[in-house]
Amino acid sequence: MSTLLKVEGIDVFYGPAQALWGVSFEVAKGQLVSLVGTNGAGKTTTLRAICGLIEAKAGRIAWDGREISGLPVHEIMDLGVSLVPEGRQLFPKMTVEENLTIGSYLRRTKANRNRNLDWVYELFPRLSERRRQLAETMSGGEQQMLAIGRALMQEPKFLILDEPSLGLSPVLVQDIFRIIKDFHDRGLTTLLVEQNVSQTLQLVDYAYVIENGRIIMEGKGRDLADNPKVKEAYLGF
Amino acid sequence: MAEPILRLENVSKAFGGLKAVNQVSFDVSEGEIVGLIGPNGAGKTTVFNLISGYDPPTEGSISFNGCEISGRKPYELAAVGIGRTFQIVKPFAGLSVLDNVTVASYLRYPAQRDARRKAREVLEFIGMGDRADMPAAGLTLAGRKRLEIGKALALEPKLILLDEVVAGLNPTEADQTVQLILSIRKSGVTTLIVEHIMRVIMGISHRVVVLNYGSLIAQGAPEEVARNPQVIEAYLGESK
Amino acid sequence: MKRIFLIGVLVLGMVLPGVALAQDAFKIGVVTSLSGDLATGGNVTKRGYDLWAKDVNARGGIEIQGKKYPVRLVYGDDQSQAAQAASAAERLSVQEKVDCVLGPYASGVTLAAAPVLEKYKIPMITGSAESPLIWRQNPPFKYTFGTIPPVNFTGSGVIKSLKALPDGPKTAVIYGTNDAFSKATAEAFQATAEKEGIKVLKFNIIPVKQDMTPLMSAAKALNPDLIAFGGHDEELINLVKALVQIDFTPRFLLMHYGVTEPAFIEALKKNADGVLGGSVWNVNMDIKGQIGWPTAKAYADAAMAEYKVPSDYTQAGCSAAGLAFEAALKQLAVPPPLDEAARTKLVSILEKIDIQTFYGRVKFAEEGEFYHSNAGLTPFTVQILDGKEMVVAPVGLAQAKLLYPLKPWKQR
Amino acid sequence: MPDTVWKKCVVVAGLAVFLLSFPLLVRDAFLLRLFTEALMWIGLAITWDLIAGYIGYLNFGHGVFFGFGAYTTTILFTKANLPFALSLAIGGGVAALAALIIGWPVLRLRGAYFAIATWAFGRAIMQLALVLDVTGGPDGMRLPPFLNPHFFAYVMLALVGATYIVLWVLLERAPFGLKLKAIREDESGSLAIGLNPAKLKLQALVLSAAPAGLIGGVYAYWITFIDPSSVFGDLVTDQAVVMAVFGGLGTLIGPAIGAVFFLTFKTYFWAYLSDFQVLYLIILGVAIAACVVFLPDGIWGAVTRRQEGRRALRKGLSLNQRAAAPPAHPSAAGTSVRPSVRPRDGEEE
Amino acid sequence: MLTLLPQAIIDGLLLGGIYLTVSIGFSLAYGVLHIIDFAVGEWIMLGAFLGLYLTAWTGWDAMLFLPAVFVVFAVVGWFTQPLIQRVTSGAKGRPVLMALVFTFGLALTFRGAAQTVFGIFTHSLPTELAAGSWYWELGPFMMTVPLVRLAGLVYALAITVGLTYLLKRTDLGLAIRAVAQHKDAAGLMGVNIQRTNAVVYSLYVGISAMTGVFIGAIISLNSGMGPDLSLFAFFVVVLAGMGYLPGVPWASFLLGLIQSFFLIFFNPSWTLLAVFTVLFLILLVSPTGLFRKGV
Repeated sequence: MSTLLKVEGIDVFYGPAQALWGVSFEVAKGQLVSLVGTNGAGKTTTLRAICGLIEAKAGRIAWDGREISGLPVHEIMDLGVSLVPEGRQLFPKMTVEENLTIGSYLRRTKANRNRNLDWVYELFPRLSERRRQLAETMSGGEQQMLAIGRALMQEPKFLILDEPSLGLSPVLVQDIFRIIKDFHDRGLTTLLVEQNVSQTLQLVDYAYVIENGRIIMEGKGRDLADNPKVKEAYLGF
Repeated sequence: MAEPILRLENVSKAFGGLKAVNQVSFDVSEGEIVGLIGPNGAGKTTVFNLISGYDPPTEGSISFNGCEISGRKPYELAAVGIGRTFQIVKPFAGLSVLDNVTVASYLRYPAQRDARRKAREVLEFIGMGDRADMPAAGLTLAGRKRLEIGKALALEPKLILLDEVVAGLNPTEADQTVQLILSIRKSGVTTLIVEHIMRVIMGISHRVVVLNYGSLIAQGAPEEVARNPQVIEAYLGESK
Repeated sequence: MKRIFLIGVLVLGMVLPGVALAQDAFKIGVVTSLSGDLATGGNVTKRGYDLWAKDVNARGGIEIQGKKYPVRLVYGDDQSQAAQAASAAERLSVQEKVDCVLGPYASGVTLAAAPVLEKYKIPMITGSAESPLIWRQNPPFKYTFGTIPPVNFTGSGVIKSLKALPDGPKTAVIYGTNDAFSKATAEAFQATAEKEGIKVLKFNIIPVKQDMTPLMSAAKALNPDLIAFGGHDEELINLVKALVQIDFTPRFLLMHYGVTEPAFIEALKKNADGVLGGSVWNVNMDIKGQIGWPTAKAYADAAMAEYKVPSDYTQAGCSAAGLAFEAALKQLAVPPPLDEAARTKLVSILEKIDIQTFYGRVKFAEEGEFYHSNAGLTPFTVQILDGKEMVVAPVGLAQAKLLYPLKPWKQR
Repeated sequence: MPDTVWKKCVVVAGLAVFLLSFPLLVRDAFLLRLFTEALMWIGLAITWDLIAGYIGYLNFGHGVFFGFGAYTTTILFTKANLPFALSLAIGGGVAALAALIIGWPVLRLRGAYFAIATWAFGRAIMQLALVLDVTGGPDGMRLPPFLNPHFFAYVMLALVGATYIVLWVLLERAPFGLKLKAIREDESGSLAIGLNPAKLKLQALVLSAAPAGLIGGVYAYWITFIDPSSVFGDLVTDQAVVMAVFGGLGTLIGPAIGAVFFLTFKTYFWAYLSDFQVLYLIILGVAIAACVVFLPDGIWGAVTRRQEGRRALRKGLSLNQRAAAPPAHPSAAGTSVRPSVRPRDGEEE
Repeated sequence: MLTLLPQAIIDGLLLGGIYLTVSIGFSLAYGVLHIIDFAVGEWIMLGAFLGLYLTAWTGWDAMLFLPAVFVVFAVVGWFTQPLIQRVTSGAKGRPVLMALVFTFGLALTFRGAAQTVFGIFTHSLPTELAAGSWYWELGPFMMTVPLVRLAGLVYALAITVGLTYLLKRTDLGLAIRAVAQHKDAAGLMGVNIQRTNAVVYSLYVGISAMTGVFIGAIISLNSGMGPDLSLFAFFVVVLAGMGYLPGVPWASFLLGLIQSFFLIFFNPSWTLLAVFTVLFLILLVSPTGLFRKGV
């Protein structure tokens, strides 16, 4: 399996405060990898650095062997990276359909816009029913579907999901996890960031544990799930 | 059981058409630590906002020490004896740690000198005496959360509402905060706490109130609640 | 300790006196609006004063007891603000120790500067401030003079000359913008019109820089013979454009001051033709000067050579103010610097002075509502004819026949 | 500690002696005028700063209070023939009353809306002064000249000195100042600790309006002439704003330094360099921009490293929360679990 | 006087059209870039002077130069935007303030430079439309519609409709709205934020400069005209609700109608008093603009 994304020793700062300290990890093609950790551990920051939303002061990020740190966000997206951000980050004053349409803003996906729309609607019939509704008026679960749908419109080669289960009812959480697994089965490379550690670790191929801006542990998902240290620190009960 | 210090009766809150809190009733007795739990979006913070006067309830009544308080302003409730913290911590970032607490102590100690003395006492109590002159903006998350508690304590409340004061802390910090909560309770302050980390809630609460989608689905002793199938399904979600 | 250092630096900055060079020249202060809202007019006054200074110095200066003393102008910008006018007057008096002062463009700032100059007993001649307020003060400003007669003096003459026409206006609509000068102009128009038996259908004061189309619509509905308007250059242009746009041509269109400004004709081109105004001076007048420029034409040419713009009566009035000082100083025959007694004497000389200049006669009124303003001039009516400003009344001064009614805008 | 207290006492005493003796030592009336004018602007800048720097509300109608004082004093003094001192006192009272009346509705507005509303109010009042008869309309009003520079220097000194001391005690020594700062930092959070922001803000506005009104009254008598644009015009506020921002918001010494600095520059520029008047606009523009870029806390903030200035401005100019509240701290950024789209949040917009 | 009612409405709407031209680009720039551009009046002034010089040079009708003025200033805007971008992103966390102050400095500089280069006098832009008008009489009512003002209104509405179409119906518009609503998320959609910002700013500057040609033709122009226009633009945008584009026409027309009604039916000297009082009261009643849709 070849490495798709390789993060090597990145340091990230917010103003004078350092948020990430030499974070390194990699994701191979077709893998489902997870980054777990508590609130404020640096997961979202790591993802922002990968997508070019924040600059890494040190270290490098490579995509398919090519250095991408320093590229503007839109160019990184053009490579085939898609992020479903924490808190969805939809465009609140746009309709569902507009939110999806802008997913295919990139030139390489524009031609397939209608086909992809149909596909996403098929995948999430809820969205199809509400295509004229403003995103801000939708429930949390619908918004999450929309955020995922929007990312799929980008025809990602590498899908990053940041806390997709946040704020969703348990039934919906199961749905989301099922979708993730489904994509994984189809061969989509995925990086999943979750607070819901136990369930995530059951699902993924490989996982990294991040704490206070540092990767402190890594291993196969199920191995980590059984690791008492992880349990004690993060599973709570 | 002692006379309830706080009583919610059929309290509802709607934002537009959405009912964030729906017909919730529960009591908190003097001296208790009560945990308020529920999945994200269950309405916990809204309940806090209702009790502390940030939002008026759409219907129902809230009484504190036997007096109806629904619809009263937060600063009036602070004067009556309700202190609260915020989930998203709001220190007065431009002020020093000491000033943050001092400005809260004016409620009981209008004179500058007394307020300062009280503020230092509170800082000692929450273990931040050494950081008094630091700007609040420079505190770590744990420090900020602790300062939030300090500000609420400086009001000398009878009831304190703690909104996720442990979430986001590392285990050591979390333990320190739990100790702090226990010592607050020991000093005679009734505590209503919202927390995500079940270990904390289950460990320190006398009673637990469970919300889901704005409605109260269970209340009782922690062990009891933890066995409640409705709670397990809604909250723990491990339906496998 | 940084605080002390900072304060020290600031104090030093404040206390450092203005550099005053002793020299054999008359030091004449200029308090006018070089910046701020009134900068347009203020800079016209500055041109007038500068031109005089340049001229007198080219002639070698003012001759006192056989020796010629040049003049040196010292500027104090009032920034179009009353407080700064007082401040500038005080600085020129105390630090620069000026012998006399050439005054501001507008009346508001003049009212603030005048008391300060009274206090130091420094005579001031303003070549521009036309508001009657300055001369109406009680007690009056003894040290303040003006070469331009106030608008209530000039404005009334124009209305009278229109009324005297065989088919003069019978009805009028009168507007003025809400600043001291324009309002006084409009009020002068109104008072004279009523006195002369012209029916005033509507009299309104409108905010400064207000769009006037709706106002002109209202006027059009009344269909008056005469529209009279008191305002400044920009507003005059806007008013004519509003009339053109709603296609209403009154038989007479009268404005004041601004029509004589070159920008008025330049901006409106053929639509400026036929517009009437009141004035006391223009380039084409046949006037002989005893002091300074020999004729109005000579002055206009000199101004054109210097500034590349045609001169108007404000600028001319300012140059004439300089000439008045020149004549009075010569008569005073005291070499600079002037002490308080000399300056007081200068005032009594000014009160008596009666000279002929390129601008016309300068003779300050000694009493009454026009106290210390120039009573030597005959106000006249001008009309823009073929892009030129021509005197059309009274008969004695007229260079052309008053053309009326106004040619409809659409036929131009 | 006692050592610095002693030093401070020396500085304050020295300053007091300097201020009190300056009018006596200086014979030059123009310098006295500058001295008086500097004091006046210090007074206007610190009273503006009370609202801006301490609570974070940018009041672009501060000049209204100045104008209310000036006109009330003038009308009572010249038309009702009241003694000047009494006219002045009533003028200050009217300004305070105006603040009380408009304060309640206006202080509910936030950020740019507050700024615009106060500006609109100022403009409306200026128009009112232009159309009323009692104010003399555009002709303005004259007061009998009483051109005693020492009198005005000392009156202004007494007035601004007293204002400074009162504000210093209230803002830096008494609980009031800390309460206002708490409101500036987090208005909604301040409710929870028992503060009533509406009441405190109104008190502060009245406290800022009354001295401004008194200063306006003294100004009128000093300059001997007022008209709507000179006392109600944007310039009064704008100049106070520039001085306060330049000197450093949220402190009392900052605006005072800014006032002296700005006025000195301005006076000397116009006195000796007015041939380059075009440069003035450019210098001013560049200086303001550079000040905010390089000295966001003003001169005083840069010296003392106090950051009140930028905090106050950030709040006062916040047009929407997104633009105004960036993640200030990594952990805070991480904890923010608030989704950008909130299905249940109906309280805003 | 009631016979003037239709005329008052027409005059008000036409005047509103002028305010609309002044504010629409400004509102767009604020809505997307989150900057209050104090230089809006100066852009208008500079556009008007370019129009003046072009007409003086060629002797043609001012209206013919609208595209040229737009193109020139769109290019200027394109190159100015990165400068503003750099200033605003230089110091973290204060973009609004930095932009405000920077554009304020820019405005002062433009004005100072214009006074030196163009002088202080008032000018007018020549156009054949200026003399034209339509006139009707309907019973007791008479109405005059000045063509040049009508052209101004049509221009304003065309710009409004054009911008609305751009924003609602094109991919570029989608990208612009995305940047306005959520910058980071827009980047994640592959939108080149920097370029989108530059496009918006250059559109805004181009539109404002074209507006200058209309204002110069309808009213007049001089180097000091900027601040008043900026204030009115600000006024309209606040009344509309900051960042709420659909509110701008209504706020503009309201402003125009207040003026025409006061000038025709009430005491004209109270016109501006009424205007500012209305703004003040509306903000008190509805703190985020007429439609409560401002941010």
